[in-house]
Amino acid sequence: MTQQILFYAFAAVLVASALAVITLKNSVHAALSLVLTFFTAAGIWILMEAEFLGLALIVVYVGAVMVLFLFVVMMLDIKPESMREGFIRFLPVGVIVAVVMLVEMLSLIGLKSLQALPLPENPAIAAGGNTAWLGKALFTQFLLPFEIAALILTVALIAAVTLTLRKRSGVRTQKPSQQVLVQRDERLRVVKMASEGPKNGDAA
Amino acid sequence: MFANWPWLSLLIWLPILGAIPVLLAGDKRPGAARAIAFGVAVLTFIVSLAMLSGFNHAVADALARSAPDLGLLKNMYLQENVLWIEALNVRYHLGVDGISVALVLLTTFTSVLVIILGWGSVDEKVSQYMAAMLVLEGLMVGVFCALDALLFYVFFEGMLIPMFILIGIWGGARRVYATLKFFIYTFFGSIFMLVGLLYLYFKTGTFELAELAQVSLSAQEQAWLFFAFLIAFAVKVPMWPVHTWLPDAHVEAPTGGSVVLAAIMLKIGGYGFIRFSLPIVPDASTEFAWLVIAMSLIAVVYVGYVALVQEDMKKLIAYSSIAHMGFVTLGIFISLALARGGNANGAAIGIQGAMVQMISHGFISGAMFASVGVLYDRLHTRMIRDYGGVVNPMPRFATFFVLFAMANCGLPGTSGFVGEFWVILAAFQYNPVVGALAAFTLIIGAAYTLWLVKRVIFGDVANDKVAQLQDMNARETFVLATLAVAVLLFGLWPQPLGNLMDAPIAELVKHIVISKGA
Amino acid sequence: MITPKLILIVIALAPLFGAIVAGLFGRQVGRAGAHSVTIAGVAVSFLLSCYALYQQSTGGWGVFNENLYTWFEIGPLSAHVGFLVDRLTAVMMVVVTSVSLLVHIYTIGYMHEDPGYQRFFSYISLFTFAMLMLVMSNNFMQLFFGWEAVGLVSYLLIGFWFKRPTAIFANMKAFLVNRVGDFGFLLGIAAVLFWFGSLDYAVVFKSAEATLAGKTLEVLAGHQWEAATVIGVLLFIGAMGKSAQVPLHVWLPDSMEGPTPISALIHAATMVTAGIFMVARMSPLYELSETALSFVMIVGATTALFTGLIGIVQNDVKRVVAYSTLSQLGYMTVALGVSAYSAAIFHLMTHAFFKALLFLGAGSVIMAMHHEQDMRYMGGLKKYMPVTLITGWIGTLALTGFPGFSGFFSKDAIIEAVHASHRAGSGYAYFCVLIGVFVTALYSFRLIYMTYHGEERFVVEHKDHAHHAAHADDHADDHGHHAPGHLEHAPHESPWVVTLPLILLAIPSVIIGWLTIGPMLFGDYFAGAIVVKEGGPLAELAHEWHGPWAMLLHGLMAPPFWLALAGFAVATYVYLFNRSVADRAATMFAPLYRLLQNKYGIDDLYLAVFARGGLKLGRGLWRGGDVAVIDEGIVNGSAALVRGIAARVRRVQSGYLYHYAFAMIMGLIVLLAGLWLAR
Amino acid sequence: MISLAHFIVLGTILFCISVAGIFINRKNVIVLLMAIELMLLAVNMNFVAFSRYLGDPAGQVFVFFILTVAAAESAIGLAILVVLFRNRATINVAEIDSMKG
Repeated sequence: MTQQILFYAFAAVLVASALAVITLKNSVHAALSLVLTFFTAAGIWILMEAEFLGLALIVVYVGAVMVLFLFVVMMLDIKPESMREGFIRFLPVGVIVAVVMLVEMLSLIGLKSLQALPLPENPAIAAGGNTAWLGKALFTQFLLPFEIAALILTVALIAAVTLTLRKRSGVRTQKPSQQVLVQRDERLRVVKMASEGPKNGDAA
Repeated sequence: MFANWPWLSLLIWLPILGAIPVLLAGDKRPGAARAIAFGVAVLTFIVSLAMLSGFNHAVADALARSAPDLGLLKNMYLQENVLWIEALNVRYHLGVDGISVALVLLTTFTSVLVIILGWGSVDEKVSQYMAAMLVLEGLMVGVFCALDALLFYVFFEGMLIPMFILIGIWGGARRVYATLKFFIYTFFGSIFMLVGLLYLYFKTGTFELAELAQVSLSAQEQAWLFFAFLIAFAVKVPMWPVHTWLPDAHVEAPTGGSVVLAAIMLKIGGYGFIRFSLPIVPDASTEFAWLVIAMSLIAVVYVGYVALVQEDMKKLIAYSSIAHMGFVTLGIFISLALARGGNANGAAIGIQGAMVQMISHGFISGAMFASVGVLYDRLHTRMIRDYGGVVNPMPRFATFFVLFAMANCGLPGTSGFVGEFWVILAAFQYNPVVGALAAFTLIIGAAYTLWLVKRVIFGDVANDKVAQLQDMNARETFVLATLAVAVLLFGLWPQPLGNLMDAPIAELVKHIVISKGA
Repeated sequence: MITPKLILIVIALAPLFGAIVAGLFGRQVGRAGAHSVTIAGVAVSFLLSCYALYQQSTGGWGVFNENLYTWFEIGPLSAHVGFLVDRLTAVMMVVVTSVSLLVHIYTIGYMHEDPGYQRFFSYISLFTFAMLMLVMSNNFMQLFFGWEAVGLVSYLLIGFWFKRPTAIFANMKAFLVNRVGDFGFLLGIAAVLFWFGSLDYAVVFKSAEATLAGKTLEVLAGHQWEAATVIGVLLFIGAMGKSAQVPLHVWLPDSMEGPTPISALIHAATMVTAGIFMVARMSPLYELSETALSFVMIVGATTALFTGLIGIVQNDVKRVVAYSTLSQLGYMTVALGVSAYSAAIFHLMTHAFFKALLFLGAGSVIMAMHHEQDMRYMGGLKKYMPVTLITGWIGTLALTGFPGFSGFFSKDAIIEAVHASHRAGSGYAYFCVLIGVFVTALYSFRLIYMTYHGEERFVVEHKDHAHHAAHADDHADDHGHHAPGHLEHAPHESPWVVTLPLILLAIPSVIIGWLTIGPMLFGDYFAGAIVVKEGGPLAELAHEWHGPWAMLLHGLMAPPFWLALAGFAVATYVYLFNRSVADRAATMFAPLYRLLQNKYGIDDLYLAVFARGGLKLGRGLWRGGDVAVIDEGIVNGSAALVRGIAARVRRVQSGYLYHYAFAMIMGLIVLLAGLWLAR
Repeated sequence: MISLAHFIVLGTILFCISVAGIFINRKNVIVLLMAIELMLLAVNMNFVAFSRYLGDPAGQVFVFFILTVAAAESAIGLAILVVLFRNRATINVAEIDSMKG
C-alpha cells in the first residue's frame, strides 16, 4: 500500500517536473526541473528495486550531465524571449500530437491485460542484491559491450574537447611537442672559419 | 607444347600489368611512357599471334584426336578454368573459339596502332593516357575470352572505366556531357543483363555460359531474358534508337579513344548477341527476330540519312558506324530466322557476313577516325566546312582517305564489301524486301561518304589554313598504311577469316535450331 | 609451259602491273616510264587477246572455264575468281584492249601538259584491268567486283581534275547513280543465289530453265512474280545504271567533265557497254522471261529516241557525243530486248570503234581550240586539221549508218530485228528506233558542220610568249581564263600520237561491219555463249540473209536509210547554209526547245527530290528524331524529369531540425496507427 | 499493488511529454536536447520495468549502456552547441539551416 502511494506521488512529481522542463521560459529553470525529473525517476527505479541504476542515474545525470547543461546555459548568452517565439503557435499542435500518441500507445499496450501482471519476486535478492546481480551480467555476458561503452565515452570526451578547443592568435603558449623534437643543429651552429691567430708574416 | 600455356591470361594481364610501369614512368617523362606503352602493346600483339598459332595447334590436335562433339561453347580451346568466387560458383573461365580469336587479334592489332596514334596527338598526362589504353586493351581481350557470364560482366563493365577516363580527360569541349552520356547509357543497358544473369544463376546455380546455353527455359522466361540481353547489347552495338550516345562520345573522344570505341568496343555488342542471346534464349530470339531486324534496317536507312547531313566529320563517321553495325545485327538475326526456317546455308552466310562485317568495320572505322585525327591534329577542327581541297597540300593523305572512304561504301576488293555482300544475300533469302532495304546502304552509304570526300578532299584549296597543311609524317603514314593493307587484304583474301570462324558458326547454327522450351 | 590459263592470266594482269607501276612509282619512273609501262602492259594484253580471239574463232581452245582462286567459302557456297572465256568474251576482250591501247597512245598527246600524267595512266590501265576482269568473269561475284571496280575508276577519272567543282560534282553523281543501278544488280545476284544456290555462271545457266520453272516470289501480298522476271529485271537495273539507260542516264552527260580520253574509253566504248555485255551473257536467264525482255526493250527504246533528241540542242561538243552514246546504248538495249543479243554485241563492237573515234576526234578539236568545248565558238576547222576532219567524217558516217560503214550493218540489223519481233511493246520500240535514225543523223551532221565547216567563230589573239608559258602550266586544271572563243594562237593539227589512234580507229569503223556481220549475226559464232529460244527475230532474218552486199543493196531501199538521209539533208540545210533557221525553229518551238534544253527536267527533278529531298529528310530525321525525340526527349528528358522531381522534393529538406523531427514523429504516429489497425 | 502497467504508462506519458516538448520548443536547442534526454528517460523506464518483470538483467544492463551513450551524446551535443554559438552567435534553430537541400 505504501508502495502504491509512493509510486503515485513520485509519478505525479515526475510528470509535473517533466511538463515544467518543456514549458518554462528560462533555460536555467528548465534545466533545474530536469534535475528534479531525473531525481524523481531515480526514486521510482529504486521503488522497483533497481537501486544501482537509480543511484547511477543520480550520479551520472544529476551530478554530471545536468551540471554540464547548466554550465552551457549560463555560459551562452541567450535571450529567453527570442527562444520563446512560436511557443503559443505550436502549443496546440504539440498537445494534439502528444495526446494522439498517448492514446494510440496506451491502446496498443492494452492496460487491462497488463494490470493482471503484478511484478514477480525480485530475482536479484537471490543473487545477493541488485548490484551484484547486475554486475555479474555486466562482467560476464556483456563484457565486450561494456568495454566498448567505455571507449565511446573516451571518444566523446576527446571529441568534446577537440570541438571546443580553439587557438587564439596572439597568445603565447608552450608547445611541448615541438620542444621535444628539437635537433642539435637548430640550437648550435658550428661555424668554420680561418683561424684568427697571428699571421705568418707578422710572426716573422 | 605451346598449347598448354595460359595464353589468354597472358593476353589479358600483360597489358593491364604493363600499365603499371607506364604509370611509374610518370608524366614528366612522356618519352619513356610512350616507349614502354608501345613495347607492351607490340609484345601483346606478338603474344596474340603466338596465341593464334597455339589455337591452331589446339584445333588441329582436337581434330586429330577426333574429339567428341561437345556442343556449343564447349568446343573452346586454350581453356583456363579456376574457381574464382566459391560462394557464388563464379569461375575464372577463359577460352576461345574462332570468333573470339578473330576479335582478340583485332583488339591487339588496333591497340598497337592506337598507341602509335597517341604518340603525337596526346601531349598532356601522357603516361596516364597510355596506361588507360593498355588497361582498356586487357579488359577488352578479357571480354572476348570470358566463358563465365559473371566474369564477362566484370570485364564488360570494367571496360567502361578506362573509356570514361579517356573521353573525360583527353576529350573535346563537351567531354563531360559526352562521357557521362556514354557511361550512363551503357551502364543502364548492362544492368538489365546483370539482372538476367542473376535470374539464370538462381535458376541453375551456375554462371558457366556453356551450361546456360543448355538450360531449358519457358517461353516467357526466354522473352524476359531476351529483352534484358537486347537492351544491354543494343546499347553497346549501338542500335537505333539507343544509339545517340555514340556520336557524342566519338566527337568528344580523343582520336585513339574514337578508334578503340569504333573498332572494338562496338563489336562487343554483336559478340554478346552471338554468345548470349542466340545460345541461351534461341526461341525468344526467333520470336522477336523481326524486332531486331526492323531496328537494324532502321539503323541502315534512317541513320544513313542522318549521316548525310552531319557537319562534323567525326559525327558523320559515327553515324556511318551505326549504319554499318546495323548489318551485324541484321546478319545475326536473319541467320537465326533462316536457320529456324531450315535454311542452314543461308544462316551460315548471314552469321559469317555479320562476323566479317565486325572485323572489317574494325579496320575501316578505325581508319576513318584515324584519318580524321590526322586532320584534327593539324587544324584543330572537325567541321567539314573548315576543309576543302585537302588533296592539294596532302596528296598522300588524300589517297588513303579515298581508299578508306571507298571501303566505307563497301566497294568490292575492300573488306567493307565482304560482310555487307553476304548479309544482303542472306537478307534476300529471308525476305526480298528486307534484302532491298539492306541493299539501300549501297546508295545512301555511298552518298554520305562520297559527299564527305567531295567536300573535304576534293575541290580547290578552301582557305589559307588548308593551303599550309603538311602531308602525313612517317608515323601517321605507317598507321594508315597498315590499316589500308588490312582493309585490302581482307577484301581480296577473306578466306582466313572464314576458316577461323567456320566451325563455331556451324556449331551455333546447329544449336539455335533446337528449341529449348521447357 | 604456255597454257591458255597462263595467257589469260597475263591478259588480265598485264594492265594491272602497268597501273601499279605508274601509280605507286610514278615519281620514280617519270612520265615516259609511266606511259611506256602502261602501254606495254595493255599492248601485251591486246596482242594476247587477239590470239585468244583467234583461238576461240578457230576452235583451238574451246570454251575456257576455270576457277583460279577461291575468294570465300561458306559451306557448300563458294565464291571464286575465275575466267570464262568463250567467243563472246574474246570479242569483248579484243574490243576493250584495242580501244584501251589506242586511248593510251592518244593520252600521251592529250595529257602531256597535265601534272597528273602518271596518275592518269595508272587509272586507265587499272580500268582496263577491271574491265577485263568483268568480261572474263565466270561467276556473279567477280562480275560484281569488276562492275564496281570500273565504277570506281570511272569515279576517279571523272573527278580527275579535282579542282573543278563541276568535275567533282559529276563524279559523285556518276557514282551515286551507278550505285542505284548496283542496288538492283546486287539484289539480282541475291535472287540468283536464292534460287540456284550458286554464283557460277555454268551452274546457273545449265539449270536455269529447270530451276526457275514455276518459281514465283511474293513480295507484295497477292502479287506473284515469276522468278525469271525478278532476276531479269533486277539485273537489268544494274545494267541501266552502268549503261546509262533512262531513267538512270543522267550521269553520263555530266561525266564529260573528265578528260576526253576517258570519255572515249570508259564512257563510250567499254564501261558503259558492260550492261549490254552482262545482259547478253545472261541470255539463258533472260530468255526465260518475256516480261523482263519487254521491260528491257521499252527502256532501251525510250533511251534511244529521247536522249538522242537532247543531243540536237547541245552546244558542248563532247556532250553531243555523249547524248549520241546514250542513244546508241539504247539501240543496243533494244536489241537485247528483242532477243537479238548478238546484234547488240555486234553494235557494241562497231560502236566502240566509231564512238571512240568520235570522242578522240572531239578531243583533238578541243586541244586545237585550247580546251574550248563550245561548238558556238568553233567552225571552219577543216582547213587546220585535215586528219581529224576526215576521221571525224568517217566516224559520223558510221554512226549515222551510211550504207557500207560498220554502223550501217549493226544498226540496220537491230532495226530489222525489232521489226521482226513480236514481243509486247515492239511496235513502240520500232517507232523509236526508226525516228532515232533521223535524230542521229541530225545531231551528228550538226556537230560536223558546226565544228569543221562554215565560218570561223573564234578570234586568234597573239600573246607574248612569257604569258603563254606561265599559262601553259595550269591549262589542264583551269580553262576559264580567257573569254570564250578567244584563242592565243591559231588551231593546228594534233601530234601524231593523237592522229594515229584516230586513223587506227577509223579503219575498223569502216570495215569491221562488212567483215563480221555474217558470222556474228547470222552464223553460229556465238552458239553456246548466247542462248536464244526458238524463233528469235535474228533467226527469222537469217532466212533472208544473202551476204553483206545484198544487205547493203537492200538497205538502200529501207526506211532507215531514207530517214538518215533526211536527217543529213535537214542538218546540211540548216547548219551549213541557213543557220537562222535553227534559231527561228528554237523560238517557234520554244516550249519543246526548253524541254530539251532542260533534259526533260529529269536532272532537276532528281536534284530536287533525291538530293535536296534526301538532305531535308536526313535533317528532319536528325533534328526531329535523334536530337528532339531521343536525345532531348528520352535521354535528357528523363534526366530533366528526375531533376525536376528532385527540385520539388528538395524543398522538403528545409534544413530545420524540427521539420525533420516533425516528419519523424508523424511517421511514428502513422506507424502506430498502422499497428493499431492491424492488431 | 503496483503492476507492470503502472511503469509502462508512466514511461508513455513521459515520452509524449518529451514529444510535445520538441514541438513547442522549436527554437531553443538546449531545451530540445533536454527533451531528448527526457525521451531517453522514458525508454529507460520501460527497460527497467520489463527487466524487473521478466527477471532478466539484460534490460538493466541495456539501460546502463543507454546512460553511457546518452551522456556522451549530450556532451558532444553541448560541445557542438558551444562551437555553433561561438561562430554564429545564436542557438536559434530557425537560423541554422545550412543542411537545407
